[in-house]
Amino acid sequence: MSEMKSFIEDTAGKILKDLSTKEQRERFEEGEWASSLWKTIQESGLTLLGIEEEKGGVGGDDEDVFAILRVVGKYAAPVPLAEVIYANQFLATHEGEVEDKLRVVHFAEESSSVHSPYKLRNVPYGRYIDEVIVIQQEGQQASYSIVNVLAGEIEKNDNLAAEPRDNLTFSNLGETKKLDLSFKEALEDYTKFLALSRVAMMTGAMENVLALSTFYAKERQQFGRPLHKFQAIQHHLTAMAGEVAAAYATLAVASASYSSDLGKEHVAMAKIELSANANVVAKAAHQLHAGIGMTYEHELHHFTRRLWAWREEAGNETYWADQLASLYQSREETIWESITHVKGEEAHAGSTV
Amino acid sequence: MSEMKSFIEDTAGKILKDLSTKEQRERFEEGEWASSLWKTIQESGLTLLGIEEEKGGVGGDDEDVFAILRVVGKYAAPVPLAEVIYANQFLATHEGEVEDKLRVVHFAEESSSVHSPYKLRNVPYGRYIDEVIVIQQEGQQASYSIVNVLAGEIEKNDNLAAEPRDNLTFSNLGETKKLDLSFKEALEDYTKFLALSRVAMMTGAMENVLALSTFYAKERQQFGRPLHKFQAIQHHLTAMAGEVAAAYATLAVASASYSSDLGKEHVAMAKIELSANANVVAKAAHQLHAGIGMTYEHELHHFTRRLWAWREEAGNETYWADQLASLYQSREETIWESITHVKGEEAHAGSTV
Amino acid sequence: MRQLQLPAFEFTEEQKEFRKEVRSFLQAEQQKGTFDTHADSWLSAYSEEFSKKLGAKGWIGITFPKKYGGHARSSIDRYIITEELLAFGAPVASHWFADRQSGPLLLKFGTEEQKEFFIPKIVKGECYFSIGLSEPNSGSDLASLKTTAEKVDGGWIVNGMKTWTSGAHHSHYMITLCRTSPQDPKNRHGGMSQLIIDLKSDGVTIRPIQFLTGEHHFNEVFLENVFVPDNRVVGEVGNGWAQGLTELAFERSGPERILSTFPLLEEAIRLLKEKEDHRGLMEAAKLVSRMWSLRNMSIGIAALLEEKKDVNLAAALVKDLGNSFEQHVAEVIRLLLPAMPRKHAEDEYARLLAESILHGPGFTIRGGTTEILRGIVGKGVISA
Amino acid sequence: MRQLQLPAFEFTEEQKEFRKEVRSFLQAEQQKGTFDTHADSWLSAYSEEFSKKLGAKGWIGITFPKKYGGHARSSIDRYIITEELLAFGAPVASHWFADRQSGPLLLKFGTEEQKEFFIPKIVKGECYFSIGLSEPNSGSDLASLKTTAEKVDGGWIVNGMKTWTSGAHHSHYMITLCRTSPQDPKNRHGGMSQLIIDLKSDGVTIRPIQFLTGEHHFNEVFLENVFVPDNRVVGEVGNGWAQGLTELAFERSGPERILSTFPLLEEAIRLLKEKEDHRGLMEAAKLVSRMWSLRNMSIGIAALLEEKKDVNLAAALVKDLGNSFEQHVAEVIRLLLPAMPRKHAEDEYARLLAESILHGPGFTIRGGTTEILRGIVGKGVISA
Repeated sequence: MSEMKSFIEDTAGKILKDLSTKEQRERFEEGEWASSLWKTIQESGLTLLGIEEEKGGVGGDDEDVFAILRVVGKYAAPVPLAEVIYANQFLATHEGEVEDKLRVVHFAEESSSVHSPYKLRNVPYGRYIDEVIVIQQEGQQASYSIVNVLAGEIEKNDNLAAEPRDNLTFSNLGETKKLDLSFKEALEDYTKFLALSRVAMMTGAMENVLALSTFYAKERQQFGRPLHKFQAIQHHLTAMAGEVAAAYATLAVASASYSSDLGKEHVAMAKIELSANANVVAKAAHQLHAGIGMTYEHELHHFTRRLWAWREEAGNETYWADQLASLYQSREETIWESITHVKGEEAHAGSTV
Repeated sequence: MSEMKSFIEDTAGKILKDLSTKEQRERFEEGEWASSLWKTIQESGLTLLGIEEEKGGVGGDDEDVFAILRVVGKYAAPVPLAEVIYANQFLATHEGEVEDKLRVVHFAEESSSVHSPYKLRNVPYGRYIDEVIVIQQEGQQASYSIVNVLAGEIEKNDNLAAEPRDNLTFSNLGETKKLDLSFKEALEDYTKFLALSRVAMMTGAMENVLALSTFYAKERQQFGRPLHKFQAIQHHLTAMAGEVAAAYATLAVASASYSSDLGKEHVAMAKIELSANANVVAKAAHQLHAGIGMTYEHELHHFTRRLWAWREEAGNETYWADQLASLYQSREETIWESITHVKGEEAHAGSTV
Repeated sequence: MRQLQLPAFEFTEEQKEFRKEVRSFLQAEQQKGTFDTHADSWLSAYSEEFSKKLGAKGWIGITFPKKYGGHARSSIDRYIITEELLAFGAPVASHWFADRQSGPLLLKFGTEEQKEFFIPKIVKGECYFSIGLSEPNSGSDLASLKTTAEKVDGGWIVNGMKTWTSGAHHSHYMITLCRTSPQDPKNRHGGMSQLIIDLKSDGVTIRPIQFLTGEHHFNEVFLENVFVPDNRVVGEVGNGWAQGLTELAFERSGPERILSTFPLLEEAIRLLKEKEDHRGLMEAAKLVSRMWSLRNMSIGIAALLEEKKDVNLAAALVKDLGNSFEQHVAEVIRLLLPAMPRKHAEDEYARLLAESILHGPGFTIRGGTTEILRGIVGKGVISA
Repeated sequence: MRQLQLPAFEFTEEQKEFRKEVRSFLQAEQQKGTFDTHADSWLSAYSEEFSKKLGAKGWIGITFPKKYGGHARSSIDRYIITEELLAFGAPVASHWFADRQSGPLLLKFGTEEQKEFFIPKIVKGECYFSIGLSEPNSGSDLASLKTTAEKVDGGWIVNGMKTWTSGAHHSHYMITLCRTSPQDPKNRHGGMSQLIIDLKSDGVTIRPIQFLTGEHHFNEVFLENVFVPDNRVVGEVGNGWAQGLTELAFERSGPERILSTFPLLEEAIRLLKEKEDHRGLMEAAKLVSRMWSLRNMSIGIAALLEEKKDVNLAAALVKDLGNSFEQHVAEVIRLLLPAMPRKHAEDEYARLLAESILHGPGFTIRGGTTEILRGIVGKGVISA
């Protein structure tokens, strides 16, 4: 964890609390790009996090990045910060330096014929971004090209939280550059990043769902008593608080180990956990809020719809459990050995010989 | 449903309430056969239910049989009534008449060589019965022989509820008679019967678990109020009551259709349901009873341990879901058509064309 | 516990034939493109045209007496119609409450004039009702209602506000529970009456409450000096609470408490069969088993209701278990067939998944929250 | 909510080496046949011989000061030992409470004489403690305790009865919460004190409470005019409630709230790998992910405790979630690998499944029921 973490966490918190308001999110859902919010984020340097200063970045490490993304989730900011950070990091790595633009990385579907147009599905914020870095398969290797979105056609498409996931079509992708990665490696790297981003964002969203619920349970009366005096309401609050604490611990461990050998396995477990518990939190909160929480008017749904959308993105429980099952099958060690990162002398801890 | 159903249900209820007491069940767990209970059951004719009078039975139909087995479960009677009824019905069908004995049907494992002993695993009440009707594979067909248990060796073995499921070994099985069924058909018929028996018995056990819980919630005070005034306790009671009502409805429908074309599919769904909900009821009851329900002294465990044991017997959820999945795959109709037993003119109700 | 012992009910051949007739009609309409299948269609899919078609078939108010245009058929026939409509996810929201609650209420407590005036129109699928119960600060505590009706010459002047009123923007009338005498702490449910308010009256303002999906099902209804003539009081003045309760059992245990997400389940099974995903079908089979079991309960209750038995406890249980099941369907299915759920997807599966998830929170809140139901049941079990 | 923000903790290389040392010892003992793996071993598997072996290794009271025979090592080292013992399902019930609660309590509140007398024996694995809290009519309402200690010359005379006392039939002492002044409705938790009762004293009668499995873990302890000398009062007279609470956070969030059924999970995964059951392993992977997540919480709390932070809220959450998880393991696994669960099966899987199911109800009851915990947490969340 870099020393600046709590400083930039506070900075981001202040910006987003002020600018990612309920009204801002509502305007966004009506089709208005959050330009001043994005401008402020850009000016604060957050889009260049995790990139060394000599490459045009502002420094910071994995933990800083995911700490900020938690804050993005907490305020349900309608901006593609995770995706832009990744794109900028990608260019810094592969081009050596980066200039800040509104861009995302996306993967072209395999082997389109030469004459058919290139279709990119579910591009985050496709209608608002300047550029897409399109990664394509080229033989054993991957290549990429930087494409101006204006050159393509946009078909609008939203996730459950009304976040743009647009389909873009390009007749050609222009000049390509080789990557020293296979297409699969490149895709896995992005999926891993996006998965932990969603974990961080869901952690933040859960935190705010709990805060909204706590507030409501204190304020609201029923049958002449404040809601929070009811055992059923206490149970809902406990269920939420439990998952918030679990999410925190999970995010902390997975971001600390993100770039280590354990990174992928931790991201897999973290995304399974957060995806599985997103609805534990959303359901309890809606039950606690009853009718009011089902209205567009109340902001609860800004967070619960994001939880429902994000749990499916970058692999849901099924996707990551599939990866883990293959991993378990491929190695000799016991689960206890994997969890503790210590190998015993015999193969089977917890099992007779 | 035969007219005698409610009469024999009452009769069985009286016998079992008087004789299948907590003390009787405890003596049974200590190794004492419930002989007077069994004698009374036999004398009442319950062991010959579902067999025509001319074949030595007392009449009655499927619904009568499963109605009585619900009562057996309700009083957790430590007797193999389901198994003996099936064995008697088997003999009535295949031998033309039946004399009442303590016997069960069991299936020999496939193709033992001529010289190796025959091993029967998990024979219900093996140590207490007189005879086993052993069904064996013989080419495409099945055959059976009636074996005196004294001729074999007994290795004692219990299920979670301390009901005997013994391993019996015989050096030979004596004279065999051909069946006009394949081994698979014979096994499926028995599994179907046993599965619905366990459904009926679990329904009865759940009923008593709810009754014990209701009693406790009324009697017991905590923090100066009766337990049932607490919302959490009301939730536990609701969870149990819901499953009891669902079990009743499920048992009613599955026993009414037991011998129809729908029989097997209904038994499959019924056993899935009861097995899945056994622990919903057991868990809620234990949570409600707290410490006292975990003691051997309190009789709650006579019922909850049976629920845990029976949910695994005659196929648990996994076994029957496997059967249903194959059934779905094998037929064209939609689920809605299967559930309603009405085929529409088009293939896909609930789906666009 | 006798109240939990539900019987098996077998549909007669005639009833099966009737089901087939309803289904064939729906299949034909679907093929013509009259409607798309939607999850939770009884709350969210409005079509006056479709309601009128159903009316023309005689399938609205089918149990109502012939003298008012009904068909005097059994509530089992009504059950069959309802099931088929929901399984197809057909647009039934317009006439839903008139058919389920308001019609039966008027037949039971209404005057001859009211029956003659309203029932024939309901039956034709031309006259829609909303239910005016909840108020902004009442939550689940309906005894705390504040909307008042004050006696004046020839009628009543109503003032107050109703909220969560489904379909008020489509309905012609609202059966409104009002306080006709001041609140009495000793009899919290006394002094309330049911008034039929013509939603086109002066003083009625309807404002949408946007659902979290952005859709419009619910409304706030403001009532400012609305005049309701004496002949639009339902039943007895002061007896509104008791009258309203009588229909609750039927409301709580109907197929709409089980089938809101059934279209998703059916579509998922179709896809799993296509993929020959045996393990996936096994998980789906468990959902089907649960649905079958809840349906057995629900039909058992319908059969007992036909015999005028008390089924309040069991009906509340169907609602509690059914609503959880409706939510659970989406949670299981999303793991079997991962997809990006989208409200406006062309892919039917992705759209039904989105509808099932977004409408999910409503299942356990509408018609009495889980918490309230469990309180009722808990007390019922203790005193049984 | 700051109290829910748990940090990542990384074990140092030295700590990993230490874990390896503990694990190698356990593997060797298991190979020698010293013990069989059991689910829920901290409640149910007693072995004085094994406890003494652990004592000889220096692994009981490892955090205790050297001056009393301890090793003054970190609570993280203790965490490692505990985890390994539970993952192996080793027989640790004999010394469990002395190591976890009574030792630390005496070190914090005890007199020098008490420390010198008890701690060295605890550390050797020779001196076992029980906790005398619950009483027959107290349930979760511990403030209603009725066991009294009356002041006499040179000590106290104790009368009353304790129940659910784990291991009293194996223990030498019981730390007993008694009422030393009459109940005051205004301060329900006042007037209580902790006394160390020698279980061999005159007037002590221990009767087994058979567990539902037939096993004997719990006891009723009858106290009839039991004399306790003044030097066996722990800490301050009247301060017993507060003293007892201090250790609760540690008790609530330890590995024993997560790992009670871990041996079953490990064995199941071994079998699924053997069968190459990919879909089964996928379900197991979700359980592993949950365990990992709860373990991250538990270790995060241990790290904060080492820094003397207040972790009461988060610790109660670990217990709530952990206990549910422990039960959930058996419910998932039984569907992946159907078997007839049996207490005395030779087949390890069938035996661990039986133990996990039969002990299951206890997980969410012991150490404060789910209902009580959720009340505590609910209040904590509201006031945070």
